[in-house]
Amino acid sequence: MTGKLLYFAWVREKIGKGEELVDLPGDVSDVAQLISWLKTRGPEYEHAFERADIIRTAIDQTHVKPDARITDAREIAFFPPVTGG
Amino acid sequence: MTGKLLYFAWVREKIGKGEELVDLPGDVSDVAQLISWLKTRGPEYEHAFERADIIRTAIDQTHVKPDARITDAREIAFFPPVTGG
Amino acid sequence: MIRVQPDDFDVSTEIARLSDGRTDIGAIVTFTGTVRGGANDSAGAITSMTLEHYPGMTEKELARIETEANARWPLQGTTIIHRIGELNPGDNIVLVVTASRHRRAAFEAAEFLMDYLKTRATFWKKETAADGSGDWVDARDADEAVLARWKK
Amino acid sequence: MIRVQPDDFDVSTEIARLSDGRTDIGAIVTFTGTVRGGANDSAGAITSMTLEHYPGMTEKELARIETEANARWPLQGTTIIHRIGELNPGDNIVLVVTASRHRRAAFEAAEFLMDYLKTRATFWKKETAADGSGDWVDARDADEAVLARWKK
Repeated sequence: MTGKLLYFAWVREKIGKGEELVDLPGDVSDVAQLISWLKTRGPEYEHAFERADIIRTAIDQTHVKPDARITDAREIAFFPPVTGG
Repeated sequence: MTGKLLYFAWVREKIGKGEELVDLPGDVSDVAQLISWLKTRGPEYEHAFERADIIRTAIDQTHVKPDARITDAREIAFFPPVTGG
Repeated sequence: MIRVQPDDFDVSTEIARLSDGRTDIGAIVTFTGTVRGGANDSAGAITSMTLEHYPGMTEKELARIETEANARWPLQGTTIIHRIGELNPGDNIVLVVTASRHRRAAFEAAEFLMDYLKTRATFWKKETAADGSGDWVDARDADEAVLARWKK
Repeated sequence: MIRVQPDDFDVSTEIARLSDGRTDIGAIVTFTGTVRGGANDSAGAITSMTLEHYPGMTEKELARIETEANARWPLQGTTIIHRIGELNPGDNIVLVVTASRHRRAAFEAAEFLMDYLKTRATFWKKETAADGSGDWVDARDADEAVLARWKK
């Protein structure tokens, strides 16, 4: 499966890009597994997801929890807790 | 003692004036007594103070209770519950 | 700042008066009260409203309420403007503006000012109905009841 | 109405957009959030702030929050405007406007919109200090905690 990933704020800065298309291994089926797999892709990912517990995830522009399934996702976004307003 | 009395809203309309100077009898020393005495001054006063329990009083531009002493008052105002805002 | 006036007010102008050139404000809340066409829930359509007040006492009472709000919350500024005289449906009646570093203080102070203004400030509304009859608006017990919230 | 834009807004203009020509509104509350010179309480003076967001999701999330407010309170209208891009101390960041027949609904809905916007809308602030260093603003746990108030 090919997935579209988006990164915002310091997650984006640490990874060094805002968006990418990746080929996901077949055994990656939820958000937590996706983060674990991303951390194996290089030191910039390891650094960005070091504090994985505070990183928020959205699937198809809706907030989700770490156990959310990603199988049918069109776009998956990772970002720090929001600070607008 | 001469007292300056002010009336507002429907109290004013029922009495037919907004302001008057009155000579107060010596035994009238608090707000409740003043209202009782005013009611003896004519049908318009009786009418205005018919619902004396809901009429509010201010002495020298400060809200007071019916047992407030009027002895040192410069001006005493009677009015319905306020409805601003 | 307290103003009692027949003239209308402009919300942006009053916000600017409190905040222009300052960088220590983070939150500004405004409350605007307007004349509804059927102002009392029970009454029919009204054509106009007349606001009477107690000159002198009104300003003192509003100043007391403003002082109390500033004692309760850390505020960078407050404004209360109340109109008097004849108003029509849709017209502005009252404006409260509060400025603070944080939103909670600005919101709470604005509600506090309105709650106390409604029950303490010496204004009275008379409505004129379509048939020309005039009626003094009755005070709402609910307005008195909400003050319990601030008694702490 | 939802808007995400780099441009500034004018509070009076946005109030007029909701209320002009209407006589069924009795209460209008506005909340304006502005950039403070020392935006984080712990940090020193800042010279500018950059607001990043998630285009598409931000608008959807704000629309969800607005729909929820309209389901909870009888509102005549709501507006949410949030700026993006580079802002300076004193600049406006966010505007919420709520219009209702009664003041309590307008106040509560405005606070609700701000509380949810602060914790759900996909905006991130980066502050630039006087020495040129940039820091992403940390989320405040207090913002998450206030949501408990609306869970009923």
